[in-house]
Amino acid sequence: MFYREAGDFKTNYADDSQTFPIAFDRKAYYAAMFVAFCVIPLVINSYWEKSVLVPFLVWSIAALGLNILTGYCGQVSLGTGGFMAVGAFAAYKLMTAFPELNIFFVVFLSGGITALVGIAFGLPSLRIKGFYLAVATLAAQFFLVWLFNKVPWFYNYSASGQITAPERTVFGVIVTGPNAPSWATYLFCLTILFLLAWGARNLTRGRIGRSWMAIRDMDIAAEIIGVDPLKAKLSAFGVSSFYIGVAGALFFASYLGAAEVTEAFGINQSFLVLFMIIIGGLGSIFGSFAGAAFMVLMPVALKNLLVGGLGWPTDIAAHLELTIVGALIIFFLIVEPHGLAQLWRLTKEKLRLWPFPY
Amino acid sequence: MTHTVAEAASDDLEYAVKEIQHGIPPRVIGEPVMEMKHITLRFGGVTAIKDISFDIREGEIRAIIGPNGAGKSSMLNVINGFYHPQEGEIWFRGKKRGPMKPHEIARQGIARTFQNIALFKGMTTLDNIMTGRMTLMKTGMLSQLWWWGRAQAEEIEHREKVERIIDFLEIQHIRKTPVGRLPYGLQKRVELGRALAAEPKLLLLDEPMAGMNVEEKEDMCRFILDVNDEFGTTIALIEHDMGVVMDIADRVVVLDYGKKIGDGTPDEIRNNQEVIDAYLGVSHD
Amino acid sequence: MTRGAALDSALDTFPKLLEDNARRFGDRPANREKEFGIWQSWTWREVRDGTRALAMGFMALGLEPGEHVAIIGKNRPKLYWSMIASQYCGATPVPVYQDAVAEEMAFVLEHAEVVFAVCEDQEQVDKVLAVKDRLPKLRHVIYLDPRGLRKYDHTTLHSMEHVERLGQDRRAELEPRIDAIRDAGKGSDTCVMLYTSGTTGRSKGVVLSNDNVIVTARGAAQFDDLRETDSVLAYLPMAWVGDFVFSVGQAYVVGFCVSCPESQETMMADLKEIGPTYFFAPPRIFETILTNVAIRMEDAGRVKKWLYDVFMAHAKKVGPDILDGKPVGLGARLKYWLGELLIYGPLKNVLGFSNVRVGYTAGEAIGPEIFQFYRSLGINLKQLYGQTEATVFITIQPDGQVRADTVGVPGPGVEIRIADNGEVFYRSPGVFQEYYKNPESTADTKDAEGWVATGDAGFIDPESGQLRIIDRAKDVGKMADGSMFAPKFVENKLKFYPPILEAVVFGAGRDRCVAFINIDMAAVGNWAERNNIAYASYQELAAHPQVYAWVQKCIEEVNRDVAQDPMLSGCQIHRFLILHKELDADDGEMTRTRKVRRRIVEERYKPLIDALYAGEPSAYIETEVTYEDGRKGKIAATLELRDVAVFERRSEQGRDAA
Amino acid sequence: MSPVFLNTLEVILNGLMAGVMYSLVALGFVLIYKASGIFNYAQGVMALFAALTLVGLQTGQVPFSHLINAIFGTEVHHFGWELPALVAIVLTLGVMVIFAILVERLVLRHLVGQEPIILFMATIGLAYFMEGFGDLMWGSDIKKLDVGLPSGGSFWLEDVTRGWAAEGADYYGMYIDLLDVWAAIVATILVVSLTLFSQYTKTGRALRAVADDHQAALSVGIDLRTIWVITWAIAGFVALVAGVMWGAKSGVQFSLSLIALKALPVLMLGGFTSIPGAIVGGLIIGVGEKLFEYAIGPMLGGATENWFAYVLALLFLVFRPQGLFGEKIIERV
Repeated sequence: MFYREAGDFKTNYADDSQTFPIAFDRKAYYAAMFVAFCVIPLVINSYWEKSVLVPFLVWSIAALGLNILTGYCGQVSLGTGGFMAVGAFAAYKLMTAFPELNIFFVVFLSGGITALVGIAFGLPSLRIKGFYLAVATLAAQFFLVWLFNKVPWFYNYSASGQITAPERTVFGVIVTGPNAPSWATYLFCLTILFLLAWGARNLTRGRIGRSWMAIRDMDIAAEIIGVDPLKAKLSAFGVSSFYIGVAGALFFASYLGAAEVTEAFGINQSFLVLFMIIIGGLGSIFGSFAGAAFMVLMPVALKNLLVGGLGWPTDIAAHLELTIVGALIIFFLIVEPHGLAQLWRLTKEKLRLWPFPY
Repeated sequence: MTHTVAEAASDDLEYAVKEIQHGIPPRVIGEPVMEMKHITLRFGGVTAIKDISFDIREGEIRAIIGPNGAGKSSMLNVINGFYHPQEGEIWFRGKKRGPMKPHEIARQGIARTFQNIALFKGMTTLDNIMTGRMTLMKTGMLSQLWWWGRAQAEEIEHREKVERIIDFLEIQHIRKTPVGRLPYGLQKRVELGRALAAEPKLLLLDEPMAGMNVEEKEDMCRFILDVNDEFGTTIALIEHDMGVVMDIADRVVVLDYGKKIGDGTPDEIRNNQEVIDAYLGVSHD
Repeated sequence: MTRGAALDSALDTFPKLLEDNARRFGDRPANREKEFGIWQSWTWREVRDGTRALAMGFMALGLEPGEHVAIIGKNRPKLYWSMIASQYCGATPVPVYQDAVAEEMAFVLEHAEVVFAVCEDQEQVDKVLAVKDRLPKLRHVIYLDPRGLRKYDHTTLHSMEHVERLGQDRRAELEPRIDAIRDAGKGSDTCVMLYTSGTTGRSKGVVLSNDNVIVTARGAAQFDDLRETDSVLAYLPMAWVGDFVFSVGQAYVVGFCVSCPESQETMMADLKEIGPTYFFAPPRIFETILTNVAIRMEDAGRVKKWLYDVFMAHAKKVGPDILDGKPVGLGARLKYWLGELLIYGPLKNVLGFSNVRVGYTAGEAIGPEIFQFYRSLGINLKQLYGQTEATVFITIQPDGQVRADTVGVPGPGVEIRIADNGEVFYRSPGVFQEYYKNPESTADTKDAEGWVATGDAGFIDPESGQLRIIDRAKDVGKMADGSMFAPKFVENKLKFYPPILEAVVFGAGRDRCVAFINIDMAAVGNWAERNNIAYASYQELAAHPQVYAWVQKCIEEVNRDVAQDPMLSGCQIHRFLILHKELDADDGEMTRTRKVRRRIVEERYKPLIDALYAGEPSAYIETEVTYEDGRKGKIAATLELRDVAVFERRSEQGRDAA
Repeated sequence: MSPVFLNTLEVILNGLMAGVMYSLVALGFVLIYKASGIFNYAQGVMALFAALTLVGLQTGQVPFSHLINAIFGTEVHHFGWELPALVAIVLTLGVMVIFAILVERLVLRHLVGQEPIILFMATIGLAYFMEGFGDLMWGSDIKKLDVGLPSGGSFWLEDVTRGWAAEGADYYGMYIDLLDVWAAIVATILVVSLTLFSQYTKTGRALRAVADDHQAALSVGIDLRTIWVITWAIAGFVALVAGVMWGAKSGVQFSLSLIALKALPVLMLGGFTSIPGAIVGGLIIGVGEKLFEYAIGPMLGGATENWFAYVLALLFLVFRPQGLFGEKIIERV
């Protein structure tokens, strides 16, 4: 309905394969970016930061990461929580060992370390496929959490076994720990998310992305036409873990401020991220965002409704919330197994063809 | 303005040499590109291929035929390295081939299609064919991440080549359609496109006409001949439809129960008593 | 915008215009073509260089001034360049209908004595080579797309690239020669030769001079204020005068961009992508589009359909007035604006008409419903009246004075005269030079003072001052009782009904009229699907009783309408049948531009006509058909013949203006 | 015999007992996977739910009492009666059958033909739902489950084995929980009866037919939906048994649902489709993790049971991707 595409044609391949080939979409994207970068920081408050925006940003990064591995490369992983823990602990060790190191480097180095760990745990994927692999990734989840729990070096021998984020600044503004202003943590996470999302888009539209998708869609044929499964799978594990590691570092440093490994990075987080990409849409960058938004917003909304609105005890609300989340997930899978991204695509198609039905 | 017709004709002679360059030389069948020597392949106790030797020459269309279960598909899988024979030697372009993974063999210039279409269902026609050029693309992870510059330039360079193939196969209208939604005949064509995209030295086609109606078969035959003709690609194909094979192949190998029972031009095969018997034996098939 | 008059007069040939455009609009796009997934583009400078390179190649192959070059293929930039390249050599391009069967094409190539044939692809090369024996003057065949041509004998066959290379190799010698020919070129030189498809007999080669084309094109461009920022989609046959005048004449005079679609099948998609600002289509295409809109909207959800109905009804009421700048109430305007947002805008977008500033339809009468539909959407669709012999333009409708039943006022420099028998005559700068090698026909058509007979009967509408066309002059006949018989008038009315694609009405010299109907496969097929009517073929669908009933209803409505016309009330249809096959150009029943060849239809289906007049309930017919590949076959059918109600004139009700 | 040897023996025995429990849960997975190709993550939660229901029925709890109290401001908790264990078990079984029917009606039926991962995710959704639903229904406090099985260490075994150690050694005898022994016995009975069921009854043969080839099973007139209901009901029964055993041992609480995670490596080892695989795999994992924890655990800070089973299964699969009982896979194109 809103699309006016006549005359919006492509005269070269660069234009033809751009991320938003339709001018209208491009404008909408710029507008969204303007709001995200220039408007929200001005109006953000602590509640929105802590319960909606920053968790959304951080989970989006994690969802992007898992979507690369599962959605694009077809390797189901249940080790997301463990890999986030690697990112968080790497960030903690780096921050405490090298206080001078810029926080951006810390975050990206943490991602790098997680990538190496991810590649190591991805090695079995060369022999194991499908659910066997999914279960195998649980080994990473349990082993890593156990490791960070049992080896005091990781939490600098603190008595509680907790790690606490020291304050680090960007251009003199605190962005980590409990004293960081809302807008600063928000902008910090947003910037990193923006860069990573852009990178994810680039990786998935080119040679590497196609090698992932080929492995996903038909691994034997992919190998026969020249895709090296070793490189494809390990690069997916590496890149995916990098994203998840960064998410873990931000989750710890900017969002929680302090973390205890079994609580913050348990298996439930693995499932949470998996839900995000399934509900959002496998193999879709947009889906990662949509799924993260859905899974972050829905509990907040339910809680507001049940506890704030109806005044129920929190434990009953929590149980009801679990029930509703479970039911909604099933409902979603039945109604649109390809997720919100597909729903969005269909809606867009409808709008483009408006007033025609097809 | 005194340039006459006669002069124009002599100009033609003058440009005769160039003419040959621009018109393309007639099809020449050259030396063997691939030689299979005494190949034996076993699965556990079952012998799928027994002591088979034959060669494939540069520029020819070579057919491997035989009834179901004759070992044709296994043979193709041996050629592209998916199965490793227990005995025998494989020579490719004058060199004996050592143990190699399928993707390494693809890199050497062997591409193939599959009997039960093996397209990447979640990707578009364009992406499927682009994936066929995987072996020819080089940019690394960091360039890809940055995109602008090398990665994009490479992408565009290969897109241009792929678009030629799309044009050649007349599948422009489905360029951006996910292949899962395409009808069978078009999927077969896309798969041929994916194999062609690799610019192979040897193209293997596994029952390219299986499950097609007469019209689609005719189309596919035309494309196979055109590929061989326009690009000079060496083609080895498996078919159990004798009729089609006899029309388009230069030479034919006949397998039966894992053994070679005939090898020669279509005419020779037609008159080969052993082949006739084998086919009569399965004529109810 | 065109240049000053003084400059204009210096730019009197296409090579000169091209070089001037390359200087003035150097980096502006001149041609686009959808190929390999994107719109390949050429700037004016590139077009100039490409055209000159081709010209040198042609010259290297020995093309002489005054010779004829056939251009055969779909609309493609390089084929357009070949036309101008021929002119650079002093030769004349002869575009040929590419879908012509070998025999027709052979006649044109032979008659025009072409020396070169520039073909799009193997298919066209094959057609030319097939009749090579009959073309003793043909020296070279040049092709654009090399696919499948590798194994051909290349002694007189060349790829376009090769031709360019030949020219390039002798550039130093040839460049001055083409420049010299260009400089020597005059407005009175022959520009192009176009074969009319002609509703009767063999086609004739209409010779047009540079002045004919350039002066008319310039006049019409000024009339509609065309600018270099405009763009058109070239999708109509290159051999048709309209395409030459729009896509070459006006494009060169104004400097706008001409885009070529990827293929016939993707035309609508390409139209949407390009979104032209200047659009031309015969009524048939507008009709098809409207039919498609109706069919697609049938499947729309309830809300959408309701919105569509509400706003289209409103558009019908006020749309044309708003377009013509007439006063419209604020409420209606607001509602129209809302409609633009919700329905008209999206609809125009999906159809590719969002940017159309000037749209034309011509060639045949367009249904008032169809015409108003587009105008009510806010598309400035107008009518013009023209023919090949006039270099298209005879009359044009000015902005703001558009009507469905007239064809406009005389174009710039055109004079109109109506003869006593009602035939329309004109005299204009676009009047053709001659019919090639056919002085008798030339003399028959054009008199010594330059007046040309159009062959159409018409009159000047006293109310609007615009020309109104009734029918072909020779088709307007008398019935047995001496009353007026105008079959085209009735046929056009019939054709505006969705199930009817073509209609042929007979009745000259008879006491009453009967009709043959061709149903519209798209509309009727869709209707059949909707009503669960199974059918396997056109023939089966055409014979279906419900289809008959539907068509009968349409004809009765037309009869009721015709009955109101005092002059033509005798033209009501008394009986009809639905033909078992579509009238087809391959069978000679229609022209390539899809006009019915009445006489041939009459001859072929004589038994049917006799049966209709004899009052029989059914009739058997066997006809020979020609398939696309040239094979011939026979189809036979027994057709139902039906009676239709006829009406008396109701005196109390005035005749409908449409 | 040295105490070390005896201790090792004890560890192995305990491992076997634990292994039997793992097998039991794994069995539930295998049954469903074979019949419907669904990797049922909710198996553990089903055990929790069954155990909660059993306790609730046994003690006469009012279902949804917390929710009712929150909405209506009432104070209801118990009906005031208690049910005998056997009756409660039968009733719970009925609940599980109803549950199986609902799952088929509301979930599976609508997901026919979807990708395995989608089905897997649906069972995770199901797990979330049941977890919340069970808590809503019966409350989330830790409950004691007692169906009358003996528990506590076996003094007899302690006495007997104490004498085996070398004279003067610091050894007090072998400790084995009677409940574990009972659990092992019940599990064994269950496995044997399931095997008999699938071999010798018509329904059982239909189940196997479906597992081998869905299409073929359909074509001979087996109703797939009924089969699903039956398998889910059986899985519910298996879950109930597992829930009872585990619940009796360590109380009915959320962590009970985590036994599903214990069963996963067993599946990897034994294969998703093999019943003997599930049994042998369970035993291997049970013994393996206990031994590892006993021998190497202390050096690593303990609690290695959390991950050992996974790493073992992982390493095993890397070297033998077809699992314990699978045949070598010949890939085809």
